[in-house]
Amino acid sequence: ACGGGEDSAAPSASAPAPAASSAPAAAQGDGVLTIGTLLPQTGSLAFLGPPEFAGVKLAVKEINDAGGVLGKPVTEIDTDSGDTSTNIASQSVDKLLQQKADVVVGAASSSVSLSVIDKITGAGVVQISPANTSDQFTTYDDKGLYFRTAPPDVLQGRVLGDLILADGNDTVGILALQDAYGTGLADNVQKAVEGGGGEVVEKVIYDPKAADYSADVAKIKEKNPKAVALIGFDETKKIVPELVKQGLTAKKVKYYFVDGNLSNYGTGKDGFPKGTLDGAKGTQPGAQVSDDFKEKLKSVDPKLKDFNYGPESYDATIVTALAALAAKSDVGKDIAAKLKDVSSGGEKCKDFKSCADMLAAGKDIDYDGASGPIEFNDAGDPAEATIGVYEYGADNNNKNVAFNTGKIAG
Amino acid sequence: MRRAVIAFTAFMGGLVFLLTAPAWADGEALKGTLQNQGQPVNGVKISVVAEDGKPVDDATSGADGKWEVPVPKAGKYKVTLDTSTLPAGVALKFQNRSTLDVQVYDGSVRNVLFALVPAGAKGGAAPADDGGTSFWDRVAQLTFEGFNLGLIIALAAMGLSLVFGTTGLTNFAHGELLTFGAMCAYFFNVVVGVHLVWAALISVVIGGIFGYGQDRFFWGRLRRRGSSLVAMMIISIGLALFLRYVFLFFFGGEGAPYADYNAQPGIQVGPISAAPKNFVAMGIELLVLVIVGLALLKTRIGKAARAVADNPALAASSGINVDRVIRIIWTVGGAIASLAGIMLGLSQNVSYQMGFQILLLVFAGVTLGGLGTAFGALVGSIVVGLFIQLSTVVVPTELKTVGALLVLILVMLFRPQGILGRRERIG
Amino acid sequence: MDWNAILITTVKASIGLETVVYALAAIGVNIQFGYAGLLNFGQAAFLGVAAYGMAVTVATFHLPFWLGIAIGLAATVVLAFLLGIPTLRLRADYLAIVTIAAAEIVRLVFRSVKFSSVFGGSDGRQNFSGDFFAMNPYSPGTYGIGPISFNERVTWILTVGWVLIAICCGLVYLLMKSPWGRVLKAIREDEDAVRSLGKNVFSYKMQALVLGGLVGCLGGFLFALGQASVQPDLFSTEFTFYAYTIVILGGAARVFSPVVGAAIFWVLLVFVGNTLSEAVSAGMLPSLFTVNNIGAVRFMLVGLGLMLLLIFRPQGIFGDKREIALDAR
Amino acid sequence: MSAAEPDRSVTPEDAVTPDGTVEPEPAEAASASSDASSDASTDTEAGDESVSRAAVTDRSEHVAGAESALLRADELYAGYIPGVNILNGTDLYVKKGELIGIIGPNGAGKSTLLKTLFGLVPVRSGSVTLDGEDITNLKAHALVSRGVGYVPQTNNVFPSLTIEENLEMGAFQVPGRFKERFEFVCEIFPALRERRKQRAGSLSGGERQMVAMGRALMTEPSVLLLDEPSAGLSPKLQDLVFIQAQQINKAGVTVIMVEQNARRCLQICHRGYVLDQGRNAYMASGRDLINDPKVIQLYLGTLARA
Amino acid sequence: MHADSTTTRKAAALAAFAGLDREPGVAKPDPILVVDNVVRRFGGLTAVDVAHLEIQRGSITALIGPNGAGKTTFFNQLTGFDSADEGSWAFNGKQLKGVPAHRVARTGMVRTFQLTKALSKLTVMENMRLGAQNQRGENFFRALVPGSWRQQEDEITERAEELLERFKLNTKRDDFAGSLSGGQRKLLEMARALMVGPELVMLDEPMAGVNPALTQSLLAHVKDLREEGMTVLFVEHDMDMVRDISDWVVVMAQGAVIAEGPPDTIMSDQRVVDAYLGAHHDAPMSAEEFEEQLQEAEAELEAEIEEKA
Ligand SMILES: Nc1ncnc2c1ncn2[C@@H]1O[C@H](COP(=O)(O)OP(=O)(O)OP(=O)(O)O)[C@@H](O)[C@H]1O
Ligand SMILES: Nc1ncnc2c1ncn2[C@@H]1O[C@H](COP(=O)(O)OP(=O)(O)OP(=O)(O)O)[C@@H](O)[C@H]1O
Ligand SMILES: [Mg+2]
Ligand SMILES: [Mg+2]
Repeated sequence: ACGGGEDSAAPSASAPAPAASSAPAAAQGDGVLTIGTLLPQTGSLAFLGPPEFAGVKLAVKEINDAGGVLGKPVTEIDTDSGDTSTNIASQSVDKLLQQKADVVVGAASSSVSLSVIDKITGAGVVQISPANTSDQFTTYDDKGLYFRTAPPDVLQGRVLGDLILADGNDTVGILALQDAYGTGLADNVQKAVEGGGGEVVEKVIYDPKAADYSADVAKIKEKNPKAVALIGFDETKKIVPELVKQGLTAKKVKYYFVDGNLSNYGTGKDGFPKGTLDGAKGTQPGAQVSDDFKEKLKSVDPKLKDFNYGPESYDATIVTALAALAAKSDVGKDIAAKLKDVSSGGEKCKDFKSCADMLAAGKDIDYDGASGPIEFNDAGDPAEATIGVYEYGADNNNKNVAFNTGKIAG
Repeated sequence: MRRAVIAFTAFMGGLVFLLTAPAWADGEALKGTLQNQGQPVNGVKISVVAEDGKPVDDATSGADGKWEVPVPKAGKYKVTLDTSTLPAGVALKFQNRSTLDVQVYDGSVRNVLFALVPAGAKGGAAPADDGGTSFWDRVAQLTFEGFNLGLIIALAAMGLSLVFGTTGLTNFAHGELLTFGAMCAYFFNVVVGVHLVWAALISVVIGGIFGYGQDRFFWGRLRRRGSSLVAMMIISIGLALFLRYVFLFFFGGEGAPYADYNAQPGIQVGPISAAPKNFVAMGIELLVLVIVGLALLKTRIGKAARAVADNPALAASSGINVDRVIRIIWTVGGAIASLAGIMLGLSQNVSYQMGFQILLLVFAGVTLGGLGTAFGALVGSIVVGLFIQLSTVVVPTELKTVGALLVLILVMLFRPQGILGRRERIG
Repeated sequence: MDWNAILITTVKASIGLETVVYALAAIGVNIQFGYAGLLNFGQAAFLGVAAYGMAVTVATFHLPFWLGIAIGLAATVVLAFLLGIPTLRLRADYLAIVTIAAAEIVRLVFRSVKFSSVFGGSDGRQNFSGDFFAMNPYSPGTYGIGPISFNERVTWILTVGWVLIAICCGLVYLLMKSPWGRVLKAIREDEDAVRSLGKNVFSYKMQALVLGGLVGCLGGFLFALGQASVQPDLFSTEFTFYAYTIVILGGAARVFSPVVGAAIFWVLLVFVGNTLSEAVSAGMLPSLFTVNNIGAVRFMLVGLGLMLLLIFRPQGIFGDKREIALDAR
Repeated sequence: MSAAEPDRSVTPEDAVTPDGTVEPEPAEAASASSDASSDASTDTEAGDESVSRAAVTDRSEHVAGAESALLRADELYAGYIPGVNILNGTDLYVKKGELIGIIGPNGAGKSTLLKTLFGLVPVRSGSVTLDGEDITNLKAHALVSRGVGYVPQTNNVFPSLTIEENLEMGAFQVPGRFKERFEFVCEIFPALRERRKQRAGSLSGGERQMVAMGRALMTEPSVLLLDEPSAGLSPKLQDLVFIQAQQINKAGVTVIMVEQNARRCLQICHRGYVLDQGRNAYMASGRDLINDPKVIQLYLGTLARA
Repeated sequence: MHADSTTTRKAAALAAFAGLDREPGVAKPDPILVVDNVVRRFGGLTAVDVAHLEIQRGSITALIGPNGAGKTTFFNQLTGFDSADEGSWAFNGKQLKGVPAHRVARTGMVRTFQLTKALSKLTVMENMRLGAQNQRGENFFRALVPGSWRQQEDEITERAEELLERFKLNTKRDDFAGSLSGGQRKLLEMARALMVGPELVMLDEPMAGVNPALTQSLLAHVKDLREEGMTVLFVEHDMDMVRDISDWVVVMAQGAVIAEGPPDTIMSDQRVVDAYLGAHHDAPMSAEEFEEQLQEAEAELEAEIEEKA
């Protein structure tokens, strides 16, 4: 009697779910925690895939090294989420459900997640995304099964806006990617800037598939802002040269980056010329990714260059495994019910082994992960997050300069 | 130069502030730094009032321009700058904003900015003397960008229309030919390490060979087996899929620039700013387009190509080696596509979807100009390029492609045969 | 290697939601292109306006579901007229480009921030499928034969889908056997000849465009309802390309070709994808292949598969070789 | 009332041609020509026999005559659709300097025969030799360089090229001689010179035919294959075409000509072939064929004979 | 009875033309088609410039003229396939300028194309059936109810079969029209136009490329059409045919009508001979005559060549 249509408040008498209740495939409670990934191997976000897969892989490895969950090793099934234009996410989910996944880690794109959330949660499976930032999910009727480790844009937008003001920029131009992530973050930045006395003189939303960005930049240039916030992903590599070309160099205006494009561009062969980003700043949710953690990720995937959403994926995996341990069950609903418990209010612990040991000892734990404090609220969103502030040097690489942890609500 | 100094000091100020006050989380507060043209402004009074009207505290900016007011808890506060305390010659930039409603969040310090300007320079958003550009400057820039983009599209379109013209094949894999060229150049430039100019030359040759090979070992065989054009069109979709993902496999999902000329600083030419590489690229593009167009119109092999396009069997009957002509066209088409890809990569980075993403515009260009005309692709593509860029004057830039496509549809309404196309005779 | 899972997912894919949606879209394309020769490369837009018409009515304006369906249908017809009136006089290849352009315009407008209060931007719209599933006659549980079974929601949508496909196929069969269909096929061959015989070519083309659009639009409804969500990028040009591929795979101008083509297409995609991913996780492939690039390999193989199918059976599954011989150049 | 009803009763108008001779009933003509090659036919009509007899004798005659031929085709089988042959063992030879006419009902395979000779339709069995050299299935352009020219029946111009360019394509392999040959062709068809810059696609049917003919005359071929060169031309120009064909032939060019203007064709040709259902039905000198009552009845009709 | 009506029709047609002026644009007693000042220019070229022309109802009228005279273009204007720059024309009193092609056909004026337009991937039979008018099954909704159009379809098929037999295409009945030979396409083109059941049928070089024996039997059929009350206007370069069946001949040159008249008078008109007929104008040549002419021409040419050399 669950997963039935829209009568959403699925009687969450989370008693051991009858085996064939919802999806036939998810014959749950088989004692093996099966983690499915639904992450981009192809499509427009394909470049985000490698660190995410690596994060999950690393987590699974650590979990299994520490003895697995419920006495059995955790299994991982990897599938491709593509992007919405290829429609293959849904088939991937079918496969995951068929193979009795209890948890689906993914998708990276909010749109893809929206297109499969019903299917996943309808089957009583936990969906936990490392990268969704759209505010749709906060209110979505997900039967309590949807979670995410990436904080919604609110906090980052606030911090970035504040940072821009603190640097004394009274006029700001925003170039934002046309999707939930870009526009959401842009709105929050704008709110913060304008609330604090600055002015957003131009907000340009660009099509990520556009043939070129000169018109977008020209529009910014016309308004001559003191700072430009670049909110997007890989296209940033095309936009920065366009800014430089039209004379909006880092010397003249201040660039601000966000987590989607805060990478080390370098001055090497496919980097920018020296000094291109000198003095630019950026924000990124998550505690500082330690070199140690980066090394660990690299041990899983030696080719890794960027680490965006790697820690979030790692944490998503670890925290669900912990929830399964706490629930002593690998059934989706049971895991979902414990996710809030293990992430907040209790004794802090930072890795799977120690957390598992504490759980075994009957303690209440509060997992703080690689990406930050990890604390879920009732909607399944992070209630708290750390935002790091970074600054670029003449070598076009960024260094952390500060951290700011804050509650998201408010 | 003066501007640079100002910007630099502003930036230094920010840096100092960041370094001296690293901890936001110490307790809720409101703070800010008052600066006028990069110089700190001191002695200005700022008062904070809680939401319920209860005054919280006042502060006066110090010698470094800083002020800070701790607040008891998170919530909304009214922050007011007492304009009477501003030194002579300094005024608020946004004069109606001497009082701000500011939200302070749990455990964080909130920055508040009162923008100051020398008195007299009243607060427009973009004072023209401040280096901002005028509307017409932007139009000029956009026109330039229209030609810039249009020429790249035209180059791609030329390759497509050559092949379409001679074989009737609507090649959906043409975008991948572009990507191929761009990636080749990337390989030689970045991986092998030769200068981009040489890498480009090599890649154009390889692109030609690739085109030749495609016809020799693939399309030519299909043609000889009598595959229909529709089947070949769908096969080209399959091929596009295949190639695109081969690129993804080897290149990865991220875009990457060439080692040379990336982020080349622009120079100002009249109202437009452009990187020197743009001018060189446009020159090369135009040259190639005109040469190929004229070759098609004037040379023997060009005429033969058009003859094959019209009627392959009759061409063969006239003593034209049809297969050879088609192969030449494929070779030239491949080489031009390669060049187009490199030019696209030069201005837009190399990525596995680059060709695919521009394909629609290429088709639009070819069609707009009129199918099967020598210079149609050129004219059509430039129109497409211009409209993409110039339409942003009226529509949001996210919809710039919509603007260009609408124009395409409108032109088709009034000239169904395309701009340079000719109507066919009935009966 | 979990062959069991691979086979089951593959079989399920052959009758699953995507197959249904693509089959309906392809039936529409078959009417327009296969029979009437209209190169409508904007089929995705027809599905898009239908899906959005319904979703926006219900989710944005909180109006009843059936009104949403009606608006979706109306939107499809309006689009067909908007597209058709100016473009049906164009030569086939021009029509193709104009329709692609129109479809992109539709998608970009759905996607735009400017209109996001109505269409929801890149996230699209959700929360509109409640009424549809409230009509579900199946009580909760699973339905099917052995492992090939679906939950009641999926069963419901698939039932509706396959009934619609059956109706559409029947419709196409009847129409194409009739003189009406004959006129259509004749228009495909030479409009001027048909005109000289006193048939209103424009009207027939328009009928074909509208009919094909309406059939496709049913696919749009099902897509939206099945996913309980609409997003603009679902309706991108690739979708139309795939619909064409499906039609040609099955054989143009054959009643069942879109259905069989759609099944083949998805079976290929799912089988290849799942086999590869199993092979990688079982460590059966060289280390060159990793989880990060295996998705690319899948599409490579699918592309290759499509090419091979058409190289060795250019007339499609049901096509007639004699017809193909006629249009070879 | 169906439109075809009067067909059933033979009206006086129908049966009597202007000169008073009685023409064959259409139905009979139909059965005769369509049965001509169906060996399994139970119909023992005279036409049938005579045709098959002719075919048999033709073969030996062919072998004898083809001995010293410039171009010869032996027992050609060819067709478009797999499994359906259009040519069913056609024989043909032409000696150097000969002018050959091929006539026959519509759909007999005349055009197919020319296309097969010229390498545009693949030969399924049989052989084609030119000057003793086997050219079976050689590509068309290779034949052009061996001195063979061809004017197709339909689609015989390049519509998007101008007239001048069309003719230039005719001289593709000898670009140097373009000017001189262009003058020569314009001499014959002055209309072409006036319109040299007009695109062939906008030309009238007859003008196209001139371009097509002109294109083939741009090279000086040693063998010329003409498929209905006079169709669609005004009487004046038809005369010109026939005269021209003969002129060319006199100048030493071997000509094979397919014509529905059968009488005129047979009048000028040395030998004529009658093709029916992809086989040789008759082969004789032009004069003999014109006067053969069977040929008249089945193929030539009496209309043009006043 | 039948024979009677035959003679009356033919006689009626001849009688109607008797005593008419031989002037271009002469008024006919009972015109079915009246054309005024139709002009069509392509760039600098005036392809059609017809001041006045009337076509007599129930007659067979031939339109002849040199290549490029504008005959096909004229047909295109009249039938709505191309828009005339100027002029007006009325069919059965109904003005047709600007009327789209399909409507023109429905009013009963049907044309064929000189460059044939076979519907390649339809069978010959389907091509024929398409010609029939007022088919119930061509309406979208009725098409869905086979019962509503089956019977009519059978009638149409029967009619088509008769015509195919006439045109010697019955063996090709179920083949794709695209596989027909050049001449067969001409035949199909004409047969299909007759399926429309027009009042005025306009044939553009119907017999070019058709076997002479078949031509002859088809001419008989065309005459039958006249007997049924149909009006025929045809373009043809085959003078034997023109002489044989036409009641009246209209001559075009350089876009304009330069002469009209009964076949025998027209063919001896000097202007017509000069512009169009050339050598063998008055009577069909005998073989000997032809030979002679050839030799003459040859001698002339040779002389010319020598002169040049
Ligand atoms: N679309 C066009 N553009 C330019 N010229 C044209 C066009 N259509 C026809 N013409 C010219 O107009 C003239 C008349 O052509 P039309 O086809 O009517 O001649 P016709 O009398 O039918 O000749 P034929 O007997 O050869 O068929 C020709 O010289 C032709 O070249
Ligand atoms: N492209 C084709 N595909 C299939 N069949 C064809 C094709 N072309 C011709 N045929 C068939 O081959 C037969 C012979 O055609 P061909 O063109 O050789 O006849 P023909 O003798 O030249 O007739 P005509 O005098 O009418 O030109 C015809 O029955 C026709 O149906
Ligand atoms: Mg022929
Ligand atoms: Mg004509």
